[in-house]
Amino acid sequence: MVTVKDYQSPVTPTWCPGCGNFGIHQAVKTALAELGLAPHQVMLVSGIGQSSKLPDYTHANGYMTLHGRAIPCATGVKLVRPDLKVIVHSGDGDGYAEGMGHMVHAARRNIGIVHIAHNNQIYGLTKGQYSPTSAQGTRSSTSPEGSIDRPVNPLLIALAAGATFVARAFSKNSRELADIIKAAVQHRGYALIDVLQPCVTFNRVNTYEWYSERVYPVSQEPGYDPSDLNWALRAAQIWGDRIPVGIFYQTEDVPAYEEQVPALKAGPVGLRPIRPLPPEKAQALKAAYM
Amino acid sequence: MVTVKDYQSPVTPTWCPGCGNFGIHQAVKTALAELGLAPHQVMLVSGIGQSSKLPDYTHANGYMTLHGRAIPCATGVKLVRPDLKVIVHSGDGDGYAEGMGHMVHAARRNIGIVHIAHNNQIYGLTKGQYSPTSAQGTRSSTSPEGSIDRPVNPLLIALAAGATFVARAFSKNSRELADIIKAAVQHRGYALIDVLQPCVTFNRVNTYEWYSERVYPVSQEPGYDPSDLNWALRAAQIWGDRIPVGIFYQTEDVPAYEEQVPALKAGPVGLRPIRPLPPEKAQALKAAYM
Amino acid sequence: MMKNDMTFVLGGEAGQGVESTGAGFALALARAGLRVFAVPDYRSRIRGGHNFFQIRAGDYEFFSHNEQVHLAMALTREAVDSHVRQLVPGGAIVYDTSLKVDKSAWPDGVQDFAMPIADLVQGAGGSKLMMNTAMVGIAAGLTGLDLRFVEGVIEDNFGRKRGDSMAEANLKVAHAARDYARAHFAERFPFKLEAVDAPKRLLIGGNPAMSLGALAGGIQFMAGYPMTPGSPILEMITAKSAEFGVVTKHAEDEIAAICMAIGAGRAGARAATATSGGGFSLMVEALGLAGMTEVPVVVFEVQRPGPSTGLPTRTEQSDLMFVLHASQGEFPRIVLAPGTIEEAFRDGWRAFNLAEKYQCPVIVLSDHFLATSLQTVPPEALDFGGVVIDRGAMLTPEQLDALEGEYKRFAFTDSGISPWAPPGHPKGVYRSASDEHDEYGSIEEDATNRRLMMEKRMRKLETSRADILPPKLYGPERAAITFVSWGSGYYPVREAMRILAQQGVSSNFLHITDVWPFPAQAVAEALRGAKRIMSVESNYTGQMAGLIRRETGIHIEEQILRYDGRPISPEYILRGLEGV
Amino acid sequence: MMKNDMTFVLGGEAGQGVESTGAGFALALARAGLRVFAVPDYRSRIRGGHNFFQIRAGDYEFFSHNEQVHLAMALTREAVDSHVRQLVPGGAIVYDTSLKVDKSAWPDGVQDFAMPIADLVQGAGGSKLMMNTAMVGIAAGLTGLDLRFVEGVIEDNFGRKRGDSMAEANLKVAHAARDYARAHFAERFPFKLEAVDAPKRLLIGGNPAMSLGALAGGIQFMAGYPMTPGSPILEMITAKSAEFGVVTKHAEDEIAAICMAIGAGRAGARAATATSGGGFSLMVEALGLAGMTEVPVVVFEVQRPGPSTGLPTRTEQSDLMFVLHASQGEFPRIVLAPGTIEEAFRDGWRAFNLAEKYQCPVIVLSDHFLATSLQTVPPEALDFGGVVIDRGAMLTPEQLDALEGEYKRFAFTDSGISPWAPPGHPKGVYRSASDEHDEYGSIEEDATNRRLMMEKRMRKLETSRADILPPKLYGPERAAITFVSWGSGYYPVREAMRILAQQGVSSNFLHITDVWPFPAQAVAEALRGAKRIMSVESNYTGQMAGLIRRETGIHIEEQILRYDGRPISPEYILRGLEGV
Ligand SMILES: Cc1ncc(C[n+]2csc(CCOP(=O)(O)OP(=O)(O)O)c2C)c(N)n1
Ligand SMILES: Cc1ncc(C[n+]2csc(CCOP(=O)(O)OP(=O)(O)O)c2C)c(N)n1
Ligand code: SF4
Ligand code: SF4
Ligand SMILES: [Mg+2]
Ligand SMILES: [Mg+2]
Repeated sequence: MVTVKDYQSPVTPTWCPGCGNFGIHQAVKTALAELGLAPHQVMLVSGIGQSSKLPDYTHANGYMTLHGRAIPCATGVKLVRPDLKVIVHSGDGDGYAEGMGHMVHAARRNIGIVHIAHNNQIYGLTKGQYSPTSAQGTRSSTSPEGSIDRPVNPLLIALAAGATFVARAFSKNSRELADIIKAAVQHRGYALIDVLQPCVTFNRVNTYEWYSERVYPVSQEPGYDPSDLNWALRAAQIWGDRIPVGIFYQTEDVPAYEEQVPALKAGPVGLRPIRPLPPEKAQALKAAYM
Repeated sequence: MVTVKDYQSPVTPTWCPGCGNFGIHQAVKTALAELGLAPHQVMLVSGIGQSSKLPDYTHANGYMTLHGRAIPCATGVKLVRPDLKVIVHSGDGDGYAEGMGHMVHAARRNIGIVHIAHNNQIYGLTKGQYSPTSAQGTRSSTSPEGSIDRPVNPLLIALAAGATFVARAFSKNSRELADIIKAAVQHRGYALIDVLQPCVTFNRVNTYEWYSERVYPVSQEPGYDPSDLNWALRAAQIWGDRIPVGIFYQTEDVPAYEEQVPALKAGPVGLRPIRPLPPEKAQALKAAYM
Repeated sequence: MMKNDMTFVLGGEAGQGVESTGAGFALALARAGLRVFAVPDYRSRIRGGHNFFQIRAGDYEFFSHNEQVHLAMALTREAVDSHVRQLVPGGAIVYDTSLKVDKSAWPDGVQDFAMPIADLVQGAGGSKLMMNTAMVGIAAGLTGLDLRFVEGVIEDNFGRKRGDSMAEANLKVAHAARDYARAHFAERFPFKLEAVDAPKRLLIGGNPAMSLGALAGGIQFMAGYPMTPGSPILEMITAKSAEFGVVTKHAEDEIAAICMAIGAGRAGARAATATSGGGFSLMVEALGLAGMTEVPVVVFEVQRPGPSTGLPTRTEQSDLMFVLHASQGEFPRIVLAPGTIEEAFRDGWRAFNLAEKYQCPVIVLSDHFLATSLQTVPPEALDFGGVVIDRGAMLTPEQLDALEGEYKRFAFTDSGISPWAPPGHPKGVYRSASDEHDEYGSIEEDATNRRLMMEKRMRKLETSRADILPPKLYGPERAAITFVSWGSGYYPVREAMRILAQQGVSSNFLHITDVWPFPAQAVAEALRGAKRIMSVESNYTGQMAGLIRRETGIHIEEQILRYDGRPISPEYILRGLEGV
Repeated sequence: MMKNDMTFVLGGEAGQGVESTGAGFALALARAGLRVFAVPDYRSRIRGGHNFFQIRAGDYEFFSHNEQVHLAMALTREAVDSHVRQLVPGGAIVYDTSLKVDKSAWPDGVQDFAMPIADLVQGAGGSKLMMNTAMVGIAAGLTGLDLRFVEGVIEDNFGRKRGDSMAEANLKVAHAARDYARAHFAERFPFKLEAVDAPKRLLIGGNPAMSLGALAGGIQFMAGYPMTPGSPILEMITAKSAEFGVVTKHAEDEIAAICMAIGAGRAGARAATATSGGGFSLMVEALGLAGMTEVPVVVFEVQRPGPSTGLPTRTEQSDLMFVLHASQGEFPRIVLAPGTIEEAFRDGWRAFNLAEKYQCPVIVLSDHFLATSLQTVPPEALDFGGVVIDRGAMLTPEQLDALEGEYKRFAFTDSGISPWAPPGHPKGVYRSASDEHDEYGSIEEDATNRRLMMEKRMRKLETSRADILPPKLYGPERAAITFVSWGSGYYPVREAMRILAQQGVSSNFLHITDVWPFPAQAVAEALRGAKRIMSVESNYTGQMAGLIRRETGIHIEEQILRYDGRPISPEYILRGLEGV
């Protein structure tokens, strides 16, 4: 039986004490263990940022790639090894600034990866610049008089892009988050989980308290129906004094990208043994040029 | 008085006879002339593709930049010269594949540029690969067994990203398109116009006939209310046997990015004369390090 | 009369089928047993403008196209004007009598073969689009080539694709045109072709040869984003995707394309991407990711003239220094620059072996000229039999079973190569980071670890020298002139040597194909004692000459450079020899 | 007793204020009239780990940090362990008595200055965060430095920012700590500091100096994306944005950042971006856009160790060859590599002149060491008075009024420079394309036009040589050893020379700052006749040495290279001299 301890890495996290990333880390390990997945069946792919150090602290296949590029790297993994569970960890700068285009395309493809966005509404690793999810007016070293850009709504974008699983969670509620992660890992296709993650060092506005006062289950919204895109599009717009968390939208009716790739019909191409071509095949290839 | 002829460039378009780009070209020139804008007050910025050759065929400030990068280039123009009317021309590959991230960020910023997407649902210049807007199942050299990716819905994405002006038009209806362009140029902030543009050479599905049979004014939709985001989010999902065209959403309540930049309060920085700093200023700068 | 030694050019607008018809004719000539070297020349537009396709055919060994045209077939007025100037004395220009042509500037000795081609086509029941088929019929008629070779190609092309009626109509047009030309002009045309009995040859270009090489090398994944002239590689492999078990992906951009390939490589698959310089520019950051995390990945970079968008459909070799130094910091990479069809095929599969053996990015640097020129080669040029699969230090499940302790993905070794585990084995679980890391793959900032890791990685470059092919010396050991070139410079240089030899001038040629790690010693030895060294490159700054100087100290002062986007011809080299 | 010649190190965890306190203390020393060279050393994490800040102070001319520490102040056990080893005999380590320290491996002659620091802080009514203030007080107490310099800095920092109570508390802590140290340990501590009467100096690093240079140069636009160590430039200019009329934009990524800057440049503004190597990798494609469309743009590239993410908070000079060749194809670019504060300031404004004069991208290549080290310089080092604004061939409205015929934006000229019109004038309307284009800016594929355009553009590089500063030779004309280095190599080399001179060894130093177009002739002349050439670089492959060989033929075989992410110290050079 797989346990959380199996995911224990020898490396001690360098996150600040109290950082919201700890809750996410715990939830991921819990979810995977509870799903009975062993570390070698999982690949964690991340970008660069505080959030993206998570694979270093986890005993599992892990790939810490480039700022903003976790999704395409993960897509490559999934397309040759669809047998692996592939989970992306990104930050809000990483995933929603540098990586925004990739997210939209991953969503419309419905590629089978779970995208966990550690959304602390700030650039943590580079010391506190405002991020795409920072509220308008945020003061930071790159916006000393307050940011002008209106924040991006990642849930709304994901829905508009065709994502088939869209959720929000709060890192402090690690148990709920674990459950959402479990649902996402079992989901068919791309799943976005936007996680509200306090950065205790650089974000003095969106604190544990700030979030705690506001979050409530999205299922409490009148007419809760995560199978209804239009319902979800409306629910995703709620943000302010009250912030709904939970699964906003989910459909299993859309096949995952990797299910539809002709070359994958015979199984993961990454497991195909590589041998020189048989002479008939070679001859057939040449014949087209004679 | 400015006339369409003022926008006449000595260069003959290299587009295929019958290409939908001609209709867009005509509409742009008509709109600008009717707005009384002279060529030197306008900057056309494009990426790379068939669509992006438009500035070459137009007598106006024109900058044909890189595939997918028209929006950030145009943003740079606008941020130093907000007095210029800045119009982006992009293709569906250019704008919605390579350039998707920039579009989302331009929309949330509400930067004052008009983004005209020549959406022929195909890669024209590179000879017919499927594009982000190609219907699922499109056969092309990069999808010989039919594309798997579900098409992106640019209107929905733009709305989700916070665009304050979202429209669709059909290149054949050049007059309607010109009117929409006029509205967009006068709009405060980012305006997306997705133009259905037949590619007579590589897209044998989405032809003039195909579009003509389907398009109808979005204003005919029940409850038409372009000031209502949720209405627009629903209308933007209509696509198939019937394709609405017109202005889906518009609000003038959001200030344009450039209106809010502190350094622009004193006028376009690009027009500020450049001179060595007066000694007091230099001294003040140094003082911080003593 | 001259037999089996001539050059055709077929010119017209984009959209008139110049390239496909030209390629078909070239194949007909190849099937007639002739050697062929064919060069397409087209603009970055879909309709209109002026395109042409040039075919050199002969029954003797030659190496490239040349500048002398014997028969020009013009579909437009512009084609007449531009090609009539290239004609040799006695050469002829064919065009429809309806074209209003100004002959005042025509060179002496050029024959005017205006014919009622449109009428012929119509008379044979063909459509306007079959003007080019008529041209091929006329070429057969004038040169005496047996029409059955042309017929065979028409049947292959149309018979299969568009139903018999198209094939039939084209065949009729070809016949009518052949007959007319034979009847009215053939006698006056001094250049003749005759089928020869020769071993069967392939007619192929560098892009397909490289693609076949990649398939032969067992490629499992390719992602790309369309960009001329690199995308045909993606398209060709995509066409074989299901049959050969290769997942291919038209990605949203080049960054995604290479990242997907690197992800696939990280997952243990043979993965590649294909692009041109502009796309490669976007891949630069991820190249370093592969270098740092020691993930094998192959990048096929087919050069075109820059800077920036440049001339999308033309040729240049100006990305050499760029690919050698692309990405921040220092890491081992291998750069191969095949110059021939044989080499393109070979590097197509070899690149994967090298990438996996040395766990680093391998760039195969081709160019538009090599990629798109069609030429006849013996079937053995695509040496499928010689393909070797070497996955380097990839751990087998058995080896992983036997592993004790935590797996050190980045173990320090003398060779610099650390055994690597594909994911999926409980004992081969590891993390890797684009940050500097320790032997396990964890982020580590320690100075000593950093030094050792840098040295470990860079050692791989030295180790890889064992697999680097030295440059090849063609021609005599000693010669009056020693050419130095790389990649596709091969063709015109070899052809120039052949002409020089006929003129009694001895020359030899050092052809560099494996570019990095640079075979400095071999180059220095080969050039030592050369009388007069002359480098030949398709770029402005003489990049290979610079590299040679940096790596060997040898300063090549005489350089023949071309940077107008057109392939170097043998004549260009000969003029250059006089010029410099 | 030794006076006014010592090095401090303050070590602790990230989050303990090591860097800000260190910088404050350095400023106090500078205000005491001492010369200072201070180097921060920190990890890529926000809390925990081990950071330190090293300050060398003296009343004589020296050029860099060094490896000998006289007073180590340790906030953590790890800091004790790592810094105690650096101490000179007689040197002391200060730490809180509560830390459990293992002294078994301490070098001989080191003094143990454990003190009840936490208690002192508490006793003075301070908070835990003021341990570092206490350290500074202790340093003053031990060295005899007048506390008023420390007080001044505390008042400046806290008085303004956080209200008087913070300042008051810190002052109390500093006093208490100073008193305690003076009473109990000062007598035993042989290294003393005394304020000297010296002209006022600035304490500044390369990043701020360069930012001030850019402001002095009239920068109108900067876009960037955060990346250590380049982003402080964006942040500093953003802080002055409204006051100086500079629009700044934190963009969505580096591609957008440089494209915005190029767009602004196209619109006639002085525009720049700032980044490090990883961000620069993403800017490569757009660099070619600026090159092809002749748009002035300045890129501040502050290097850090690669490959890939590498060591984000450390130093290296390994992007030289990369920035020289980045982007497909060939186009003129200018690369400046300032090595000193003076040069950083100067290149901060000069880059804009060069970009506009030659209408091409200008890259200013700095590195973490130069960017973040703080040093004292005379106020004239930031030579605002010497700033010249030269916008090159930018057409005035009057010139545009007088223009006849259609404006040729890319007119062929002897210099390669074509007059350019900012948008907004009816006669200056033009289009420009990243494709090859004609004199008007329209897409054009013609071979002759292409050749002429390539030559026109590349001529600008030759023309620009007039503005390229030759390398500077420091030291005697002839010497036993000739050092060659570039950029921030300046500091340790100058310092090594000083030490060598004391040892009676003569050396001189060729410092290359303007890197491209390469001042080949000047370098060759300077090195001709050198007895023993020794290059010094912070990279693995000896990139500058390779460039010198390529451009001059001079082969520098002796190279001192460092690639562990730490700045080269004078001692490292001296060891290298023996080692090689
Ligand atoms: C291409 C590139 N640009 C910039 C950086 C520098 N960088 C590292 S992390 C980071 C942003 C961190 O913010 P976020 O993604 O929100 O992650 P967090 O640290 O907040 O978890 C940046 C800009 C980089 N490593 N690579
Ligand atoms: C970075 C980069 N990648 C690829 C290309 C090649 N390219 C030129 S146009 C084009 C796509 C054209 O499609 P689209 O944007 O839809 O424009 P269209 O031609 O259909 O108007 C591509 C991929 C390029 N020029 N630059
Ligand atoms: S800086 Fe913020 S995000 Fe980073 S580790 Fe600390 S608390 Fe977490
Ligand atoms: S290929 Fe298509 S998009 Fe391009 S010019 Fe022709 S019709 Fe227009
Ligand atoms: Mg963040
Ligand atoms: Mg298109």
